Amino acid sequence: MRSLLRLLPAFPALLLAACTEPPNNPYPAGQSRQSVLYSAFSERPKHLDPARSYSENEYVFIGNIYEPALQYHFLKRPYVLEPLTLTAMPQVRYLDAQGQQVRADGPVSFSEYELRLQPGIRYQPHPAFAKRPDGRPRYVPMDPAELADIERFTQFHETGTRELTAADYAFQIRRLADPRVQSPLLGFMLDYIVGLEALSQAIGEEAKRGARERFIDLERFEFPGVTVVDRYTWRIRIHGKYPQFQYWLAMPFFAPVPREAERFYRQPGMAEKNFTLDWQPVGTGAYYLAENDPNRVMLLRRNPHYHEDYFPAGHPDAGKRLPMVDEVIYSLEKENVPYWNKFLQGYYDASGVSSDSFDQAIRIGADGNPDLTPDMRARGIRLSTSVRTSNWYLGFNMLDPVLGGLAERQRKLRQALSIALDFEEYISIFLNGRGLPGQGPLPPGIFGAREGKAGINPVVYTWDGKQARRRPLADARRLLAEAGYPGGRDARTGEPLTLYLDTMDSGPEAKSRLDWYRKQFARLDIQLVVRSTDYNRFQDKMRKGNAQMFEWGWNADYPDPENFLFLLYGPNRKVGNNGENAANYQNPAFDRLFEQIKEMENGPARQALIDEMVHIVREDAPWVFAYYPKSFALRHGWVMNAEPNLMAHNQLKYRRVDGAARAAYQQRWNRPVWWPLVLSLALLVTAIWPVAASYRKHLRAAARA
Amino acid sequence: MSRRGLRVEGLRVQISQAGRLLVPVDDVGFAIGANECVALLGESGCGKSLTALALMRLLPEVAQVTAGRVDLGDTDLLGLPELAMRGVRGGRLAMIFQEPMTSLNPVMRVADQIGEALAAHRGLVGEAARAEVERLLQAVGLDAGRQWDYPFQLSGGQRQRALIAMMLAGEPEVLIADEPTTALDVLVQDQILKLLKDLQTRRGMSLLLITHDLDVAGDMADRVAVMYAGQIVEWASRASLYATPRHPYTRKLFAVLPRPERRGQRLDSLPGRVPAADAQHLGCRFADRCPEAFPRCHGEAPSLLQVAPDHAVRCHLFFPADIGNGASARVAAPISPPPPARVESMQPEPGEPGPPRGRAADALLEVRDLAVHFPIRRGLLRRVVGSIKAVDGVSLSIAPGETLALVGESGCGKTTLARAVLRLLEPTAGQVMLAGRDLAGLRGERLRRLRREMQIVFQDPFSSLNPRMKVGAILEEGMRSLLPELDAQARSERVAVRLEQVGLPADAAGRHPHEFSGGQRQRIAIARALTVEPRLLILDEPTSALDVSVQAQILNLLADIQARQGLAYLFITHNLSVVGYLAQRVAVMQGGRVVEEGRAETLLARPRSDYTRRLLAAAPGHLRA
Amino acid sequence: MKPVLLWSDALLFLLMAGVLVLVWSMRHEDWLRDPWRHVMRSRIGAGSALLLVVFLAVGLLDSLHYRERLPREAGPPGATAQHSGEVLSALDWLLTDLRTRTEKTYSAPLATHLYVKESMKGPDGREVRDYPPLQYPRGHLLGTDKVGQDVLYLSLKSIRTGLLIGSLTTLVMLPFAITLGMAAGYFGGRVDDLIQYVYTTINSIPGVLLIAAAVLVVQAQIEAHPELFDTAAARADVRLLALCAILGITGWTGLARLLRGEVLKLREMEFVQAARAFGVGRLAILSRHLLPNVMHLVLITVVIDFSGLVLAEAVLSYVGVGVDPAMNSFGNMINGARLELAREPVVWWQLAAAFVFMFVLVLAANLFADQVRDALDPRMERKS
Amino acid sequence: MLDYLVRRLLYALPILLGVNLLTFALFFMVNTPDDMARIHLGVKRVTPQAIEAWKAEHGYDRPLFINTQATGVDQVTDTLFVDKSLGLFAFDFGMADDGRDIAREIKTRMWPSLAIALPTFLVGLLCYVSFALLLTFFRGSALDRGGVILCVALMSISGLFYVIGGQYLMGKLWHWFPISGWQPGLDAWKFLVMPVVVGLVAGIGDSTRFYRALFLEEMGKDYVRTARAKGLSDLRVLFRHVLGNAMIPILTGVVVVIPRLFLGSLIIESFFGIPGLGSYTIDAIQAQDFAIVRSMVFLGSVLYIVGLVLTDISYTLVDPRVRLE
Repeated sequence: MRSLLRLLPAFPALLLAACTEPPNNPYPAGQSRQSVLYSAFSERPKHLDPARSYSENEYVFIGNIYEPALQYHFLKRPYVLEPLTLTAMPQVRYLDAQGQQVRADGPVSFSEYELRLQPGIRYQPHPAFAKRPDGRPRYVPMDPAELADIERFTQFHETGTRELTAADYAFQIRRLADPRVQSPLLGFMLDYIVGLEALSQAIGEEAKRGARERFIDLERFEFPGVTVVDRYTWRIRIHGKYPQFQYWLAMPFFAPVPREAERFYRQPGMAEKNFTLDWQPVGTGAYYLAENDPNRVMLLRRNPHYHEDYFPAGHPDAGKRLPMVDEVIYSLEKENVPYWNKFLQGYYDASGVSSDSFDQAIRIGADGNPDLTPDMRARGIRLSTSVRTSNWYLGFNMLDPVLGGLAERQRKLRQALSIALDFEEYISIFLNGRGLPGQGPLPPGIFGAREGKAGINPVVYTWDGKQARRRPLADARRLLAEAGYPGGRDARTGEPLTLYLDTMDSGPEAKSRLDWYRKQFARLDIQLVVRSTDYNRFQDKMRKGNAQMFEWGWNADYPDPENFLFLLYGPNRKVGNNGENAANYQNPAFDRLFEQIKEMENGPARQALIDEMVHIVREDAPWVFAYYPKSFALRHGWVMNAEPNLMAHNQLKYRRVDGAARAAYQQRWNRPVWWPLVLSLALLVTAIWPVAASYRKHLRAAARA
Repeated sequence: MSRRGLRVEGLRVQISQAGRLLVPVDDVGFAIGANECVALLGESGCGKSLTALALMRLLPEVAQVTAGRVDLGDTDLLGLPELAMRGVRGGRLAMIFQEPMTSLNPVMRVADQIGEALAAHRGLVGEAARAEVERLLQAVGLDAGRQWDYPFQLSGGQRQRALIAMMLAGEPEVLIADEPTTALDVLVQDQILKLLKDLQTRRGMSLLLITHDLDVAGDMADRVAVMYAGQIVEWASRASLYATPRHPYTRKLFAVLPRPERRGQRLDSLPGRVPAADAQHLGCRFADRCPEAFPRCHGEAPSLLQVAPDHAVRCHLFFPADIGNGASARVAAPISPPPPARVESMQPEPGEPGPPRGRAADALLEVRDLAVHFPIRRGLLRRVVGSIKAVDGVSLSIAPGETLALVGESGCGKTTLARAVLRLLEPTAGQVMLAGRDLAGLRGERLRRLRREMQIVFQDPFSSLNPRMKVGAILEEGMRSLLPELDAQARSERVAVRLEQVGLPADAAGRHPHEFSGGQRQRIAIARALTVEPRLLILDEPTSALDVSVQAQILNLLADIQARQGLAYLFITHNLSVVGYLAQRVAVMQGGRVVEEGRAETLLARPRSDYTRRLLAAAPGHLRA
Repeated sequence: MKPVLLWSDALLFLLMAGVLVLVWSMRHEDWLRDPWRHVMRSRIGAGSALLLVVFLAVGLLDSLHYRERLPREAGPPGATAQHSGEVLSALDWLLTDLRTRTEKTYSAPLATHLYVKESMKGPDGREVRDYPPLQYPRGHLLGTDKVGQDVLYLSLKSIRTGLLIGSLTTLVMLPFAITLGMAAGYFGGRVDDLIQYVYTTINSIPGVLLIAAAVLVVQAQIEAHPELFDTAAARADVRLLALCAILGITGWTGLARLLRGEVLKLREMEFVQAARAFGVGRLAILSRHLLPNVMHLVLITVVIDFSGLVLAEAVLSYVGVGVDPAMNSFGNMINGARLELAREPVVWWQLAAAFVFMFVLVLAANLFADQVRDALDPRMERKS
Repeated sequence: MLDYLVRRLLYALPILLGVNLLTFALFFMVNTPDDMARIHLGVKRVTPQAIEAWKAEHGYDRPLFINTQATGVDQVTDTLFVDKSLGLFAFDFGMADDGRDIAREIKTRMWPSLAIALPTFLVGLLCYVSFALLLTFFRGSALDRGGVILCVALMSISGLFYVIGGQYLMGKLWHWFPISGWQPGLDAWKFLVMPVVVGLVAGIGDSTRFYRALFLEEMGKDYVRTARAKGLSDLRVLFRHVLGNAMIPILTGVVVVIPRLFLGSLIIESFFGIPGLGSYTIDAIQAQDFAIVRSMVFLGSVLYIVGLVLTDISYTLVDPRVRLE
């Protein structure tokens, strides 16, 4: 009792604080007013080293810190590349085996890209560049005593900068080959960049002799693949013709990394304190990583030495000096329930739309396309929708005896299932309409994907004049019967057909999705057994090929049809070659066409070949083309220039924010409700009174009954 | 000067529990003058403790006082509000309890516990309090240094002294002592009783002594009130009560006491059990068990009548004589203790030449230099640094059919010796010869067969029988283990015989131990021991947990068995009067050694060792004998 | 129809049979019979016992599994009778209409319309987005979940999981606790040290980690040979049994320590010394004298642990190491419901249903446990 | 005292060894080093060489317990078990498999966990003991019966409901506190109050019942009767005598928990987005980062043993009869 009384005086103080700032504002007082962007990340970024990082949630950061040679134009659709740190797009020269220049359609064995750098681009302030008065690097070699009492990276007080040079770009390509960096792209680029394999072996040998983490001067090694012509020019030589190589140049793999940084980080004692390039990036981009705590917050601050960069033409903000926002704060938000609530309270500037919060945010307008609900509109929130350049499919294991192989029986079974799985219903229940039913392997917005009547998959849909109509269930039953399973029972043995779906999804959503699949197969009286496992077992099954049906998807690395069709290219088989062709689909005709379009430029010729390939795949139906996801993004009124650009990752510099509007919104939508607190206190006090009364009666009582 | 002392009239306490209405204290009245000691005498379950708690108003929640009046001096205690009563409790009216080992707060120093009382009643704190505490400790015979000790560092006697000091802090007019020495040894008991007597006289305090021991009451009290089943059945001055006890129950209490002079005779016994607290009583509560009961006793409840200036009795045998002439009119059958029934073939009278007492030749049990040492381990490697010598070189022997009493205070090693003889624990040295065969070397099956020869009966009837087994199964366990040749039928026959032999109904085999009284359970324990027809029975304080009347029944039973089956007894006890009555030879133990051994009569009359002399002197009631 | 006996069904019926046999053999032992009569006499005791019996009935009904025979004419003539892959239970048969009358997605309790707007043809043929009418208006007492299944049906099916976890775990835990606990108490010395070493080691590993690691191990084994479990129900069943076994193996230390302390006290009691004086063997003493005198502790712990285990299942399912996601359980319901609470307008009935059912089950168990503890408490016995 | 501590240390070694053995066995029955490599590389194009390189770099290329190729003593020492657990005994946890230093991670993430666990523990203990004393003081009254029924009801509700309900009411509806998140330093209190209140309410039922049973048992003891016979007031008897003696059983359950407080609570931290140690180990298990799992389980066991030793020592403070020999 007495302990509760002691807590009472604390409550008035709390009430006072509420008037000025909404009590539930998670950020320091007054910060909402400044030029700051609030966003969140759900998964801890594991690697920020441009050579090693290859996942979406890490590109959000290094995309804005590092500046590769090229970038996607912010406004143009379909996506097109433009120079970022170059004076002009790279020139390509084709050479024959002896290194003599030849014409594009001649016997090309090498292609050489020459890139010229803009002068005057400088790095972010970083201790690696700090110099002592006599010019020697301040922190190299690192005095162990000084390092001992440095706990956080920001305690390296002295920083410096340096102009970006071509050697930095060359140095990064050499780092790709360093086995200690374990770059995921190394295996892929070995076939293209000349001499990369030899370089990798050489560095590997050197690394074995002596401490693995010590500094090795990569520039000592002989490496024909990349030559630095002069301070601002360098050439990259690759085997054969590979037009898509320029897309790779726009990715962080080919961003510049200064030699001083490698020298600075690879010193003894640095790794134990997490001072490594993998955790503390150094780049020339618009922002640098000011605070790096992967369990709580990642803070990007404006790079004071950022080169002149202006908003592209054709937009109200054209000509403005970039970047326009001082700081971007990413808070860790593991669960999407709190994320959505905080977005509505104005503590996050933008948010996706989960299937649970869909009805609250989106309603379908009269014209049939999605629009904001009145509640959202009242809050001044804006919606932007875009079809993502990725696809999602239900794959059949082509090596499976029951439904694999190109034979007639299995093909008809797969076609029957393609018709029976009603992905329109799936999209409306689980994605709330945010997706287009899949017609083929290429999502819209990628060269070669056709729209409207020409784009439908005749095996599954018919065109009723205005839109694609899924074929009736009867067609599926007929195909099933022709496949030898009339009414879902094996014609010969009468056994019910049982198919197995392998999945690794065990989250809260899993139960309802798996029940839905069972319901779909039941429409053809086919028993579906779902085998849900963890990530490892699922990968094992896929590698050994003993999964029967599985769900998979692919996000485009770059906007080229090759990046999707290679998923069905025979030699890329999962079983045996551990490639990305998960269905182990092998169709010689398809493979021959793929090798042709791989090196063609976009044009009508390439379009014709792609149409033929898509037709083959639709007939063989190794996949049920489920859907192409559409992404809905919501953002508050005070955030400008946040149009979705799925390819580019350096969009932060184009954002603009109105702090005052945000603070006002927060104030309006977070008025605290105090009556429950007052009520509970009152209840507490009234409860004390009877207790005291009965005690007093006890004291006065005499012994006689 | 306000009248001093305590007056209680018509006190009635009621307990309502699980639908049943119990009246453990009914119409109790007595008075204690200043500087007077009154003893409230009664067997367990007669309501004496509850009466004391009622006076202190410390009854448990389920009980309340429903009638009666209690006046401390001129204060009506029952009418006081709880707050005021708190001032009286521990102040003018104080109380000490039976279990000194658990009555002190184990985690507080003695000085603090006494200081609390001083602060509560005399407002003494700090230095003044410390001085007063030292004075109080001196008054109760504890040296001042003891005040900083914790209770676990004091012996039983010292704790009782500390408790007394605590209660004296409030300078009480009346001190209630609820069986203060029952849990103590004879020597310590004597000191505590002398201390109470001395305090009472020096401080002019009234003392209400609650006890079940006639001798203690005899030593201490000026007047004695005898309670039975919640009522005072007789009160009188000590002289008058001990000279001419009038109420049949009181007379029975005297008759059942084992005395050396009654050796060889059967003790008078009191059949039946104390009536349950919720029983409805029409007539006299003792009627069912009273040898002189007649119809009126059952029909009409007698009231407490003054039959002499210093004697009152609640019994229809007496008429209220006018106080003047002091004679008490008697009615109907004269009451005289029944002639001592001869026990048929009791073992030979003392003094008669019994079978030649060969020392070793035909001794049933021969113990030579038996020693049991418990190692004390200390330090990191648990090295042995010393040992507690519980039994340190004991030699004794028992002839067939003979009873050897083993006497000594608690902690002298008598129970350890018994356990060592029975090989329930391994002796460190020495030999145990049973009927000529040395037990030391035996192991496993050969040891098990010898176990048939000797058995044991324990002290606490409540923990010596497995509560979860039926009596029949308990009795059969011995036979099933040691007489495997018997089949189920033979075993159940033997069970019936044994039950009949110890005076229990045959249907007892089907019931569980908790349905029997303490006395009946001890009979079951004896029956269990007899099922395997042992030749030696070790009795570890078999009667000290029982009321006197029940103790008599057990002693008679043991005497009959020994007479009929010629069993030898190793009778362990600290009660010298029982030794005098039952044992032929006595061995006195102290600190793990036998300090004196010899025939019972000679040893009790002319003890040779100083320790035995002090033991005999301390035994209550010997002054009057 | 072809009856199917899952492992958990067999064990549950084995446990029920065991309890009945125990009660039958103990009916004469009044030291056992009186306390139960005492429990039944009190209002709370009888009420909670009745509730538990109702839950048990639902659980047992749900444990009689069978597979429906497929209609003959669907298959080709002459083929042997075939049975559907889906395993149903007697409870399913009883609640057939609840099970089959599913909706498209969420619907509020006793609602007439779906809870979610759908784009459909309006009366004038125009595309309009409104609440479509339910197929079974007012047919769902507690509404439907995301995939349209009836929440009342899901709750009733979850009872069996809760009961199984509560009871089978004790079936695994008891032998460990009793043998090791009593051995440590009675034999002492090296045996005591060894047993104490084992349970200190098990206790020192944080609980959830041990269970999580063990469940993952079992999952790996289930994956390693899928041929053993043909139906989805069998796979979920084995994972449930594994969870019970793991909870049992890691949960016995509390009761073991309790029994060790009690046996240390009982060993010095005189009726045990008397038995030793008769040369009765150590095992006989343990079984005849010590075990009956600790049974009250075992019974009390079993009943108290039951409610603890039902609550633990919910937490484990949240962490992802609980029962199979496809199996109906309170944990899975709460897990799913958590997301629904974030919706606007909020979907509250699945969370409410899980809360009410679980609260009533655990409250009944706790109240019953209190009555049993008071009835079996030895101190009470001494007074009678 | 020193003898006691040294002996407890010697007892702790076999236990820690046992714990280590169990962790290795359980972990490597589920995941093979190849799986671990694949998860950590976790990218689209994983080549077999990359897996071998990762395993070599992190030392998982050696056999688990017995190395058949090596000879003599190497058979036992040149194994994964010895290599990975020697460092533990020197509390050198080394690098996690995903490259971050474990000790640093623990040091930074323990403060938020402690910031929630400690107040919940202390305020909780204070409230539960006070509430139990209140019920004991009015034992048998209507308040006591009502209190007991309330406790049984609160005890029957799963912890998850308290967290979900608390977050929904205090965070979403009444806007009192930020729903989730964390700020270091002083203004962390805004993120602390809700989880602590939820933790408190969740624990009321169970703990109060336990403490009430303890106090009622002490009330029946002889020394309480003596204290009342001395004329002390009910409050003094309750606080000075009953509470003094009840501290021994209370400490038994309470002290052993203290060292593990900074390991945080899994549920509270994941629901309220607190960057504590609560989910560190479970995430490591799911991400199959073995370096973290072995370190955290080892740390958990050491803390449990420290807890046991602290409990013994706390006895000597409360109970004069207990001496550490």
